Amino acid sequence: MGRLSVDLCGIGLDNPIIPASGTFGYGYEFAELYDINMLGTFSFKGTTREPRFGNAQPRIAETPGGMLNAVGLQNPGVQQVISHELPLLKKCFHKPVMANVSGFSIDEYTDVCAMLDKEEQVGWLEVNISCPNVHGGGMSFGTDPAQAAEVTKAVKAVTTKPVIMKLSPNVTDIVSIAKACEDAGADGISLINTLLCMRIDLKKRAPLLANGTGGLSGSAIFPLAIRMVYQVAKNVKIPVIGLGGISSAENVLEMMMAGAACVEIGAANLTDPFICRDIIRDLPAVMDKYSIQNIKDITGGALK
Amino acid sequence: MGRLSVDLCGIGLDNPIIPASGTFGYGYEFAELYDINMLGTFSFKGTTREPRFGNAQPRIAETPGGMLNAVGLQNPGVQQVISHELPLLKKCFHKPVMANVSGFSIDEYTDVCAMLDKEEQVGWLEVNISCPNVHGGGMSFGTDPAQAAEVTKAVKAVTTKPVIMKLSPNVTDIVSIAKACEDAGADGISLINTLLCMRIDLKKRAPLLANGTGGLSGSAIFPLAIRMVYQVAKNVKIPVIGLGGISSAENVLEMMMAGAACVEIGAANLTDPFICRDIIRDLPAVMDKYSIQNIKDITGGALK
Amino acid sequence: MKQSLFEIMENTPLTRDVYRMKLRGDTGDITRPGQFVNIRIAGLYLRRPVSVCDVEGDILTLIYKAVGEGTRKMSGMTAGETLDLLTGLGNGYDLSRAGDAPLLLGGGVGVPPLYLLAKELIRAGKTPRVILGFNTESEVFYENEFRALGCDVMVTTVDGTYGTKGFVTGTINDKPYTFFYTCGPEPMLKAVYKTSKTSGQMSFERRMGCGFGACMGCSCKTITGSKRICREGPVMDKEDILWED
Amino acid sequence: MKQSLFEIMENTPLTRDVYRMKLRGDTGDITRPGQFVNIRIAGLYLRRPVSVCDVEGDILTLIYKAVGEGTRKMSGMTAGETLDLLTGLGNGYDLSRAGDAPLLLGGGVGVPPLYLLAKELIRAGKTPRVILGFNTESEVFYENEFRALGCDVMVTTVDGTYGTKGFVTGTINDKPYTFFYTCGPEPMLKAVYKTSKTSGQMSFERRMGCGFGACMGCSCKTITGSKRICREGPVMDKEDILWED
Ligand SMILES: Cc1cc2nc3c(=O)[nH]c(=O)nc-3n(C[C@H](O)[C@H](O)[C@H](O)COP(=O)(O)OP(=O)(O)OC[C@H]3O[C@@H](n4cnc5c(N)ncnc54)[C@H](O)[C@@H]3O)c2cc1C
Ligand SMILES: Cc1cc2nc3c(=O)[nH]c(=O)nc-3n(C[C@H](O)[C@H](O)[C@H](O)COP(=O)(O)OP(=O)(O)OC[C@H]3O[C@@H](n4cnc5c(N)ncnc54)[C@H](O)[C@@H]3O)c2cc1C
Ligand SMILES: Cc1cc2nc3c(=O)[nH]c(=O)nc-3n(C[C@H](O)[C@H](O)[C@H](O)COP(=O)(O)O)c2cc1C
Ligand SMILES: Cc1cc2nc3c(=O)[nH]c(=O)nc-3n(C[C@H](O)[C@H](O)[C@H](O)COP(=O)(O)O)c2cc1C
Ligand code: FES
Ligand code: FES
Repeated sequence: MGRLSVDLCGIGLDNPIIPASGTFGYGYEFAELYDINMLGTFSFKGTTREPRFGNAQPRIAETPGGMLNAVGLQNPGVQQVISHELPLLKKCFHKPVMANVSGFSIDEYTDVCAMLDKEEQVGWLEVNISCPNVHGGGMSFGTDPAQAAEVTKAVKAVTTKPVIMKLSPNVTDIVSIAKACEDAGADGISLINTLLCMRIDLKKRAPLLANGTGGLSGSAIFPLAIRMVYQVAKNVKIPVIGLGGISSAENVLEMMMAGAACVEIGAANLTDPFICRDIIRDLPAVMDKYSIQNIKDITGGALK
Repeated sequence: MGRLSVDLCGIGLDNPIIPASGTFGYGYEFAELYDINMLGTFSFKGTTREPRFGNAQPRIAETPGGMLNAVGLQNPGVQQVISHELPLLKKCFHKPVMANVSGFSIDEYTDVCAMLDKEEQVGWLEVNISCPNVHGGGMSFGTDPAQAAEVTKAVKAVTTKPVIMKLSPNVTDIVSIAKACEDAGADGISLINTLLCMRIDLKKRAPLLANGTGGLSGSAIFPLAIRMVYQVAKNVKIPVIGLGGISSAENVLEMMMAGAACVEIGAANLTDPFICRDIIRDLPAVMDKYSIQNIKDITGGALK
Repeated sequence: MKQSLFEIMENTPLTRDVYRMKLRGDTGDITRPGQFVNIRIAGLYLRRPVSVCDVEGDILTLIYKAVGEGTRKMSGMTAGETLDLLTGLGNGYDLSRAGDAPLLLGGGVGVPPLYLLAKELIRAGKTPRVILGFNTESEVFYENEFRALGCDVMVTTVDGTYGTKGFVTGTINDKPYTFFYTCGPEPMLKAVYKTSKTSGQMSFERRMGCGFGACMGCSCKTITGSKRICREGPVMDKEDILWED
Repeated sequence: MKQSLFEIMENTPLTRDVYRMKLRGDTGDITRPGQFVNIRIAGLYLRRPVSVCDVEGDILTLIYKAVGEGTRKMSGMTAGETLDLLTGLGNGYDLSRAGDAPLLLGGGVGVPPLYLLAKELIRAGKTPRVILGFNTESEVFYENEFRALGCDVMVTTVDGTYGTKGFVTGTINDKPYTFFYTCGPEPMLKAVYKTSKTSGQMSFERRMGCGFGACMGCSCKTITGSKRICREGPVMDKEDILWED
């Protein structure tokens, strides 16, 4: 047990660094760059029941200190993930992995989770509830406590693995959503997903992204993530994974002091593919600077 | 009527550039730097019934691409504003000015608005509803459509000047708030106010701001403001003032294409005191680049 | 793929807004013409993708047009400054399909990647015919450089102020060719697709999140399924292309 | 207040992490010792406030400690680079209150603004006594510069490795003085407030949004009401101070 080790829902992690879903594929592209077994774990690309191509082009835009994406959950579908991606993943990564699941109906969530539940390497299910509920009026599951609780309960019923509910920041009251998930049996909470934003193409006088809006990630959302993690950690007992704009060892400490048991790193992997390796390398020296012996001791250190 | 002129609730502006409340004082500090009569107008510091010192120190923090403030509505109170600040303002600014009003109860809003209604130089009342309702459970007036409508109605009853409701971005559904204000009689909508965020001091292991959370402004929130202005402009008929992270002539055009009739500029004044003057100077050339003859024609150009 | 620092050796304008930048660094991962690098620019979040125009030992040549914030910042950089590059990105052109008489069609800043391609084809004993298309005389660049390699070069301008008037596709079938390689704006690629009489490869552009296959930002639909422009592309076989509109 | 570009002439370390930067530019708005400038640093949103240490013609001297991102970036800058400065900020020290025997008390990077103050006092025919406090020998700077002005200089270090062991307040009342001027960390200011036997002026630091009075970010409560450290300060009269905790 090193200085960096932490626990996430009963599974030990060598360190709190977890590449975030949608920015690390199924790991094998990054395994060409460095030994990804140094990571705590990683969360693979959001998986749906059917294969999805995702949204039309363009899907990416730059913003001050961040980027918008409207990829639209492109993925090969859960069957192909199990038959094709997980075997490739297994070759380069030998720890429990986090399976990120998306859905547009309760049924889709439970179908996908039930299938991934059978996969030995899956350590945790991370359930992304920022998609619109196509059977429930199109409002995102993650913007209503009752719907968030419903997804949580349904998923818990089909798996014995720890269930981490991933929350959207596009809400008035993040604490009420987190508490609803906790009360419905969630084993953990991860936040934040991207912030709904837009850019406009001045030449075309139309939204830059084909989809109109896109999700903001990157440094710009870091202070928003800190606020939400702080508020949620103060009000729930289950572990919180903090993410949003992390790009340095200092950011990791700040997120953990705000209440995170561990952190995920998203967009920063895209602009600096070695960022997770470098943060793991930098952590001990930065911890020394702030007189931190074991990183797990700082979780929630700033909560009053 | 120049290429830059626009209309705001029946009052003509020479150009769409309006320094935002809380970043331009009562104008006279900036009047030492340049002739502020070149501005469309400006919105003066948020005014409450009683004088307020505001929050404890520190009140300011830096974030990637932006800043947090937790000034806490420091102002000398409406009586002092009328007796002391407005006469000073009048000496250096000769156009209708926008009066920004805050309150912690409906009564406070109506008292302040009724008093400012009598001031000849006040052209518009901009009603900031992001403060918590101390008589209504502490939830911000701006996060609930019914409360937002109540403030609007109450204020409309005590003034004949155009009432612009200034919305907070910390909500799940900005359109429902905007529509509630419109239905309650608002003459215009301005958005966005700051996004609730936090930074943590690694040395102290505590929130950096004495107040805990603070409001994010600056470039980082520009794409959030664009999204919200776009959504609101699509769904209301009254004029929308767009603000949040604007710092260039290009940003002004983008905000107007998203649906804004004119724009406010906040934090950018703090880091570059000449920014509004420079944007007004730059606009014609940038408009030429995008083949824009009259700026008012582009309002809502990107709405489909 | 490698991430490493390159030192700017030279950064000179070729036309009013097209610049050539020569950089020194670790070019080891650049294996094929048509690949690209992804450049970090201080103050901007995303990297900027630019095609490899030439590699000689540890000297990398890029040609870029200043169109927006990133490329404008690049145009102001001077020798001695360093840039953080991801190198060895993308599939690149497949030289083995060239046949005896390859045809290269470049439009505007689609011209640069064809230079290294032409060089490699000549090294392989072939003499490519090259058609370079521009809008107007003042925008023409690299005609002489292609000629110096020994290519059969023709220039077209839309307004006829230089070379042959018209688009590159106007003269594409004037002489026989065995295979074509092209890079340029999408309308040009479409025109080449329609007019060309042989098989060929075309290089595409997409807004990119990462440039190395991690984000699915650049996906496009093809006959054989979804592909990432940054990884399975930017070079696509004519037969595989599915025009989306 | 003015906004203008200054050119860095020199940027040299005085100790391990304290640097002196000399800049050339329009110093016309700097009228009093104790004023400060606000520096834009590429990549950071807010400017960074730093006291004026000296002005001679168009040469401005700043002394700053590399403590965080901004000051670390400054420490890596080299001669020839330019910086965007707001100048002429803050009220500055009031020389007219000095009396015959002014005492200057500086702690750490509170020392710099006292240099120009000492110079002006000497120009006005007074010989200030100066006590400079540091933690340890390796952190001491500017002792000789004050001596060269003709001041009566004493150095204290907390650990006693140089000069007199202890805090500046330990020796404050060793000799009589007519008025004191001080700048340093807040605990030191408090100690001076308590130990000093005359009236005086103290310079404060606050996190600033603008630095010129527009944002109310830097307000503090005083005996005579709310004041902005950036505008009615940073120099406050001893009599006006209200300690908040
Ligand atoms: C594989 C590939 C190879 C390229 N090779 C070259 C080359 O050799 N020479 C050259 O001049 N240009 C090339 N481009 C285009 C070049 O990447 C863009 O011109 C550049 O990114 C514009 O950046 P900017 O900051 O100046 O513009 P901005 O408009 O400010 O950029 C905003 C965002 O949009 C993206 N973007 C804008 N235009 C394009 C575009 N045409 N393609 C992809 N992304 C874009 C930027 O990367 C950035 O993320 C290539 C693009 C790709 C995808
Ligand atoms: C009127 C005034 C005069 C000053 N004069 C000097 C001087 O002559 N020499 C010197 O070394 N330092 C001086 N300081 C302190 C100096 O401003 C800070 O050390 C500097 O802003 C730190 O910036 P950073 O980016 O390195 O640190 P960070 O910690 O990365 O800065 C983060 C934010 O906090 C602010 N901040 C951090 N520390 C301070 C502080 N102590 N005071 C005010 N804001 C702070 C920064 O400005 C920035 O907005 C002065 C401060 C004030 C208010
Ligand atoms: C290109 C891209 C694709 C993403 N795809 C997913 C996804 O499939 N599932 C999910 O839960 N989150 C997805 N996200 C959100 C990230 O996992 C993360 O929550 C968000 O980007 C904020 O963190 P960051 O600022 O570190 O990127 C995606 C983000 C990006 C940038
Ligand atoms: C220091 C500061 C003080 C502010 N005070 C007020 C205020 O009194 N009333 C108000 O409606 N908005 C206030 N705001 C919000 C701004 O007017 C504006 O809505 C917000 O900062 C977003 O715009 P920007 O990114 O251009 O700053 C304040 C903002 C800042 C930075
Ligand atoms: S740009 Fe990220 S996958 Fe192609
Ligand atoms: S820092 Fe803005 S008023 Fe002082």
